[in-house]
Parts: sequence; structure tokens; C-alpha cells
Amino acid sequence: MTDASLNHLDDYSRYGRQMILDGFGLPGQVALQNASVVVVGAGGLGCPALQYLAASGIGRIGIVDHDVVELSNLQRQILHTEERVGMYKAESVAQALKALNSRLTIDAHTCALTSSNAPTLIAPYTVILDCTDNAPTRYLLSDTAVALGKPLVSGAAQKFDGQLCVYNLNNEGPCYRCIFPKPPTPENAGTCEETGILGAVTGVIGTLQAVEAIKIIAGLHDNKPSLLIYSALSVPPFRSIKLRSRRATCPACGQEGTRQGSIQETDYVAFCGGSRPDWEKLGM
Amino acid sequence: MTDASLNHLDDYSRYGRQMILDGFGLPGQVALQNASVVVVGAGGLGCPALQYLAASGIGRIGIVDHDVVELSNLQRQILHTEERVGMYKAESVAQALKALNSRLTIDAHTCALTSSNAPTLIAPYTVILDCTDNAPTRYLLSDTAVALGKPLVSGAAQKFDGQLCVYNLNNEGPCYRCIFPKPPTPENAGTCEETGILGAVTGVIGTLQAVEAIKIIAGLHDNKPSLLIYSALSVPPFRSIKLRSRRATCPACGQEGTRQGSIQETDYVAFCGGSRPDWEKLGM
Amino acid sequence: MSEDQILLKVEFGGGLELLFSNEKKHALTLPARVPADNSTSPAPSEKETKPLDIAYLIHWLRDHRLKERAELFMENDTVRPGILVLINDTDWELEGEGGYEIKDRDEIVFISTLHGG
Amino acid sequence: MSEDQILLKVEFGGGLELLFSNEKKHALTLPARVPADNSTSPAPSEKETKPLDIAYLIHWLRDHRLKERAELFMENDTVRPGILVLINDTDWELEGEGGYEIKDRDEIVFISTLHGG
Ligand SMILES: [Zn+2]
Ligand SMILES: [Zn+2]
Repeated sequence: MTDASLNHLDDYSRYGRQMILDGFGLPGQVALQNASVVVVGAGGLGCPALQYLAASGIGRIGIVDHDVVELSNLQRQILHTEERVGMYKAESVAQALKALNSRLTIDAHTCALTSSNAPTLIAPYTVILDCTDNAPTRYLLSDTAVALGKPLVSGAAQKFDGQLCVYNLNNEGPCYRCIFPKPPTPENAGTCEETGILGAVTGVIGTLQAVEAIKIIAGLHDNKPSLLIYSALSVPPFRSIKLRSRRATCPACGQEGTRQGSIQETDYVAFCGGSRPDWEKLGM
Repeated sequence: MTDASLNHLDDYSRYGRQMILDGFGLPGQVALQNASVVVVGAGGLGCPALQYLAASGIGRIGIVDHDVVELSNLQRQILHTEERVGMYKAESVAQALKALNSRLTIDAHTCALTSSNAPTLIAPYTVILDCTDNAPTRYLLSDTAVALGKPLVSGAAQKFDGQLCVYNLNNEGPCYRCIFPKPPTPENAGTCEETGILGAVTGVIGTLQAVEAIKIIAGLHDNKPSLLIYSALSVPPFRSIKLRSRRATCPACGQEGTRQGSIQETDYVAFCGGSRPDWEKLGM
Repeated sequence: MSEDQILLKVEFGGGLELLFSNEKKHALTLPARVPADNSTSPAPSEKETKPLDIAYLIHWLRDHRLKERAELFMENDTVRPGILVLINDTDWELEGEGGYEIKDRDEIVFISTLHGG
Repeated sequence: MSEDQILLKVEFGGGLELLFSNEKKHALTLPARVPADNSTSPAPSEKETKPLDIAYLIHWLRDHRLKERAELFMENDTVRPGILVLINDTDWELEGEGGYEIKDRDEIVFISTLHGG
């Protein structure tokens, strides 16, 4: 078996529909097979993203979520079932993905992502998907992506609205802190529970996250930083925004010498139950 | 039980996340509960659409598909499983939806949609979703939607591209024939099999079809005819097009007196194995 | 841009780009006045002219940009059935179809309707 | 539009519209020259002025359109952390941020970053 072929003969017919695509082909499918993606959050965004990643033939998928399935999740978290209410979301999702694609390697992590475990949990994967539901974890994931030098496909959804952005693309694009240098106060950062969410809106954004991850892995991404804004009730519903480059002064991704300030412990410590990872000590 | 309440007490917590949305609320949820949607095609577009419709609390869902699940479908048709390869798609999907929402009423039709059965198959439902993969059935469904006076949420996907449009909206908007008066020759109408498709692209369009159906049912649609064009590799990936009104001369939806020409039998007879429905005889 | 030239963007989608060197986006500069009979070879000066319109653009694209199988782009002097023409993100039927006079920096999109699912 | 007035579109998203009468889209007409100190009450004629810019617009929106809780929109003389300003679909940082001089028919969008999932 070489890098230039698929592991199983029937994979050629299984993935034939995408392998005949211009610019994708066998190399694209082999890239997916050899790639690994970690999805943080197996909720409204994570479910659709995971399902299309698994279907596409990606080799290894990590899932990080410490919550258990509740009945009120099923309005949008479409990989869970009524029977699996009470099960860890990461395990419920693993079960669903396994039924869809038994050759997929799945790592189900039922722990919370914290500043102490983030580097080791995330390091083994090629691409990171931020499918979380709170600001502190979003900053933690962005800092982790920068420290590990990996692209971060970030989705968010609230009410009828959604946002999609790839951070730290090619280790050249802006990170989350470049765009939003200062975290909002906790009062200003609502979660789904408080503000409501139309289920299919998370579906649109989560599925688009899968598309972005697949484009990155297959070498089809144009590498230009942009933010996609979705508003289900607006006309037009989508708007694409041209984003700034990296900020030279960014405390996370800025270069030594121009970098200003430091990542504040308090950004996520209060929420994530740990201190900032000691990247130097971890050798990253 | 009145029309103004949900059938089951725990539905209030199950759908609470969307019931607290501005402009949705209890009336929106009750409208979903009392609504019925028929999805024609349980493939790449139908799977994601069905899954979000079922999760949202829609009361009754019809599925029309005469195909059986094949391994090569699983790259994008994410409601099927490896174990269900060989099963009718309509039944495979019904099984998946039942696990997600046991209170949903599901009608699984394992027959092909033909010009003879279309009127009776489609008539019982509030909203029609076109998730098919061929031009003749698209014309048949549009003519059926016009004859029955129902909105048609139409999705299509090929390669890296997708299109989304609501036809016959409010019995005022244009129908498929208003926009595309003449069917292309069969040679010019490729199917997924021939042209390839990135799985997640069907996911994006199918999920957007669910959003449109939910907006229509909950009274959140602005009723303006528009076409959404999606191209996964383009920047920007989405484009919204302002569409014409109905054509007074449209053979399907034009008014008597101004209507020109007639729906040609040959438009779908050759493909669908039947003649044009006799709408008058059927009393529609 | 000189006054007798018009700069426009043309985009192809839904598979039509395959007929045009597989390039989706084309930046064009065309004369502001063109032969009324839509002939796109260098015009003898005595020919009757009209302002640059969509009908002429369609002929010009067929004659100068199309790489293969003209019948997949044109039929009976207009675009073939199943192709939608968009003028600045608006259905061309709302803008006068072939007779729409192209203005500087207009964006014209030709998309083929998709049938797959 | 007279020469000393500028017509612009302002849009709010990501929940910010809740602070502005729950209206996403606002069409505004503002003077082309405004007080340099961003004060938005009728200016005495001797005040120093500057061209209408984003910094002034932010103050004007707070003083004349905001319905509640100004601290959710502004902090330290600019938008609060977590709000992104877009000028004609481009990140305001690429356009000079608060100092960007608003032109007729510009479209300025204020969106709040979303955290839900
Ligand atoms: Zn940065
Ligand atoms: Zn019509």
C-alpha cells in the first residue's frame, strides 16, 4: 500500500462520485483517507460537520465533548437519537458515524477541553473544527491552533444567524484574536440555551464547516481569509467579508518583536477550569 | 387539545430552543406540528432536508423514492447506513427519522413518481420538496405543485455547485417553467452519476431546503422569488438572484386567456413512464 | 476606459464554464457600439450599429470565447433552454433580456440549471 | 442628494439589531462634515470639523439610534470587543478603521461575533 492509493478496493466505487470531480480525483480522496480531523463539540454544529466528514472518507476523526445527550438537543443535534438520551454525546455520535462508515477510525473524548489538555488532545489531528458553544473555548481553541500550527475551521450559530471562518489558515491567515482581540464580557456572550436557535441554521453552518475542512485537506482552498455571514431570514441570506491579514501585534500569532501584550489567563481560565497551556514546556 | 397547543407536554422542552425565537414562538411550533411535507428523493438532497424537518417537529413527512441504497450513495446520503445497503431508500430513511423523532408520522412511498400517481401522492401535503436528480421529474413536480396550489422548495446539486429556489410560492411566484420554459435535451441534463458531486454540497443545499420549508410553514418567508446559487470553490460562495414574476404566458401557471402553448407530454413522458396527469378529470 | 469601450465582467456557472476553457470569470472590453446584426467579425464601417447589448454579447462569446460545442450554449439565436442569464444579480427577464444595453462595469452571469441531487 | 449630505446604509447583525429597535437595516442621511470631537448634538458653527467618518457614525448611532444599554455597543470611544465593523463587505481594519471617510452610498455593517453552536 502506497500513499497514492486507497486502502480498500471498494473505496474506489464508494467514493467514485467525488473522485471524478475536476481537481479532486484520486489524489483528493487519498488526502482525505490519510487526513485526520478533530471536532470540538458534538452538538448543533458538530453533528452535521461530523456526518459529512465521515461520509467523505476522512481516515480519522476525533470528537471532544463532555456533555450527555438531552431531549432538548434533538431539535438540532441530528446524530443523536431518542434512545441515546443520557449517553455521552461523543459516544452517541461515534455510534452514528460507525454505522455510516465502519472503516473510519473514531476517537471519542468524553472530557471537557481545558487549557491543560488542549495541546495533547488536539496535536494528533490535521484540521481542527470549532463547533463549541461558548467564547472562552473559542479563544482556547484559537490559541491552540496557532501554537500547533493547524487550520481552525470555526462555526457559530445563534437564533436565525450563523458565521463561518477559517482561522490560522496555512499559518498565515489571521487567528480569532486578530479579529476579536478582546473577549466580550461573559454577560455579552449568550449560548443557545439562552438565546434560541433554529435547528437547521446550525445544520447549514456545520455542513459548510465540513466543506471547508475537505477543501483544505484536498488542496482546493484559495487560502484567502474571509468570513461568511448567514442570516436565514435576510435577503440575501449570505454575505462574504474580506478579512484583514494577521495582526503583527497579535498576542497569539504575532511575530516575536512585534507581538504586543500576552494572552490573558483570565480569558478562559475562569470558564475552562485551568490555566493557559505552557506551550514552551510542551515543546510547541 | 386545540390548534394552539403542542400535543405532548415534553414537546415544550424538546422544541424550547426554537420556541423562544422572536417571531417563531408557540405559534410557529404549532404550525410545524400541524404541517406536512413531502420530500421527493431520499438521496443527497433529501437526506439532510428530511433530517432537519424531522428534528424540527413537523407532524407528518412523506418520502417518495423507488431506489434502493447502494454503497456509492453513502458518500453523501447520510441517513442511510452500510447495514441498510439494499433496502429501499424511503424505508431506510424512515428508520433513521423514527429513531430521531418517534412522534413523527412517516409515509414511505417506495414507488417512482410518475405523471399518473403524482397528483394523489402529493396532494395530502402542505409543502413539496424537490430533491430529485433529473430534469423530467423536476418539470413533473413543478406542474404538480402548480396544479395543486402548493409551494415547491427545489434544490439541485452537481459537482461543487448547488442551486435553491422556491417555486409557486403563495400561488403567486413563478414556477419552474416560468424560469426554464423549455426542458434541456436529455444529453444536456447530467445526473450525479455522470458528473460527480462533492457530498457536503448536497448537504448544504438540502439543509437550506429544510430552512425554506420551515420558514414557509412558520410564516417567516418574505415571499419574494429568488434563486440562491452556491459554488463551494468560488469566492464569494453564495449569490442571490432576484427572479422574474410569473410569466402570464406560462403554459403551467399562466392565467387562462394569456397562457400560451401547453405542457408538452414529451417533457416527461419519455422518462417518467406515463402521460401528463388529467388535472381536470382529477378535479384539480 | 475610453468612452467607446465598455468594461464588463462575465461569469459562467452550473457547468457552462467547461465550454469556456474551464474559466468561470472573464473580464472583457467590448466596443460601446456594435453591428446591429450581431456579426462579430471586424465590422465594415457602413454597417448599421446599435449599443452593446446582451444579444450581441451572446454572439461574441460564442464566436470568440467558446471552445467547444456551440449548441450547448446557443440555440435559435439566443442561449439554449436551461441557461439563465443574470444581469447584476437580477434575472435578465426583468432587465429586457437580449435587448438590455450593457453599461460599464456590469456583471453578466450565465448559469446552467442543475438537475442533480 | 445635496453635496453636503451623505446617504449611507447601516446594517446590524449577530444580535446587535436588538439594541436598535430590532431593525437590521437603516438608511441614514448624515452631514458630509461633522464635529471633529464626535459630538452629535447640533454643532455651533465655530466648532472644528472633519469629513464624516466611521468614528463619528458610531457616536451618532449611539446618541440617536440606540434604544438601550449603550455599553453593549460602545466601550472606550469605539465599538465594544466582539463587534466587527464591515465597510462594503470588507473588514474595517483594511479600510482605516474609525478614520475611514464615509462616501455616498457606502454600506456599513456592525456584527456581533456569535458564540453559540
Ligand atoms: Zn492572531
Ligand atoms: Zn409558470
